[in-house]
Amino acid sequence: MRMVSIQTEDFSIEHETNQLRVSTPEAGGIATFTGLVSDLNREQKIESLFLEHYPGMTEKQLEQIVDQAEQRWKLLGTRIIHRVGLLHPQDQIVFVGVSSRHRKDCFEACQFIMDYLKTHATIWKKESSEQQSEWLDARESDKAEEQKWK
Amino acid sequence: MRMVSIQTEDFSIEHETNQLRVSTPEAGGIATFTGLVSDLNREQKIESLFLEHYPGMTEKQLEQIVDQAEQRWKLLGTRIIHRVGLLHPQDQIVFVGVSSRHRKDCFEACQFIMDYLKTHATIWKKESSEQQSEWLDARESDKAEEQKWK
Amino acid sequence: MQVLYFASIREQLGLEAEQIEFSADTSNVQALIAYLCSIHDERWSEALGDPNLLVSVNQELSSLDTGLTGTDEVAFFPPVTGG
Amino acid sequence: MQVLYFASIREQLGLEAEQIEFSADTSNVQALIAYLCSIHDERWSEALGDPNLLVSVNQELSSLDTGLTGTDEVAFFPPVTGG
Repeated sequence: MRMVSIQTEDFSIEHETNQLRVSTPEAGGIATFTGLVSDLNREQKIESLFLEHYPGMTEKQLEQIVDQAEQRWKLLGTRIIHRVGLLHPQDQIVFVGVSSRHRKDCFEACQFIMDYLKTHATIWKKESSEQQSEWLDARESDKAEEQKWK
Repeated sequence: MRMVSIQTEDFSIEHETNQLRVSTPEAGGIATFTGLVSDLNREQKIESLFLEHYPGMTEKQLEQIVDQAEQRWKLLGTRIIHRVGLLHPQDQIVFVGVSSRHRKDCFEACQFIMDYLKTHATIWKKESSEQQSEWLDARESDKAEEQKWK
Repeated sequence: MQVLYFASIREQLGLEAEQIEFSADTSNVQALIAYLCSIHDERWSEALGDPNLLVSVNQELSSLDTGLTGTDEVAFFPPVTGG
Repeated sequence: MQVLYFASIREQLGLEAEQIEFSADTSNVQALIAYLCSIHDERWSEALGDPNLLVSVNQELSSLDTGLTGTDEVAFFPPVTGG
């Protein structure tokens, strides 16, 4: 069971984990990651974040990332939601939830999906502080996170 | 911000992650793990699970595990809930939620806490299937999971 | 001192807790085990002789040579299986 | 073929998408870039000359020598920053 959604609407982590529980009754655990809009970046107070994506390609890439995760770990269910549009500090940006028989598979697959999503999904962030509005640069640390799965 | 609870009542993952969001506004992410009662163990259909614990000692040990996690990673908030009493397949057993600025810290600390909880917290499971009722033995795989953090 | 039994050990002994008078015979964990076996039936020597048995003193994991005093809380239990 | 621009590239060019007639001048990605620079102002040579520029053809990440046909969808964008 998998679900991938790019949406402007907020999501409920309760709803998402319940979907995983109900659809995969043999699961022993669910690992999730929820990304939030931070209130600070490089010492600047963030006022808002605008997220743009490449409709169609992003969904396709996320499906491919789930394919890879399913080849590497024994997974039962995977749900990925990425929000786009205008967001503010503390808003939820991204959700990845993975259910499996064993917690090691859940944890590793969830982290793998987040690391690959960060470096592969065609989504871009523009950050606005009081001073300025600018498109963010890709982070070296995100590339390093991805490399560890090679 | 930390919270440790041993309780018979069920919990809401939405409530727990909201508590982490609200109390740690500088968080960039929240990693969670929810352990569920599986419907199968060693090829037998599970009817129920009874969890017993050592009141006082369990809470103390969980606090010590959080202390260790906070020494190893930069964490903002940690919430641990472990249920005890009579549970049934698909019921939630355990919740670990960790918020941090960076996702790597969240993921690693959440997995570390689960691995240590499995091998250190004074909680015991008695499993009932149609055939029998028996106290579970500690798993070698759980010891191996704990060892990797040494 | 207070002696507690948990999980399979508790079930095996049919006892949750007992109060033991502190004496020279209970000055460390090993001595306490020998004393408990001497005052109870063979279920105690079976349960407390299990090589996987764990023991805590005042809610800290301890070993056979951990010293005891009259106000200690000692607990015997099998390897943990929570999570 | 359909050419799309995203994020900072889109803003820099002030353009989201354009329709380009397929020809010998647009037979691969590198040729298409040269053609786009020739029909537009210097913003194109700046944006499409960025060494970090990424390109996809039919929604698959591609490279400068990826061949093109008249029905392809080509997109130019900066490194991704989602998550």
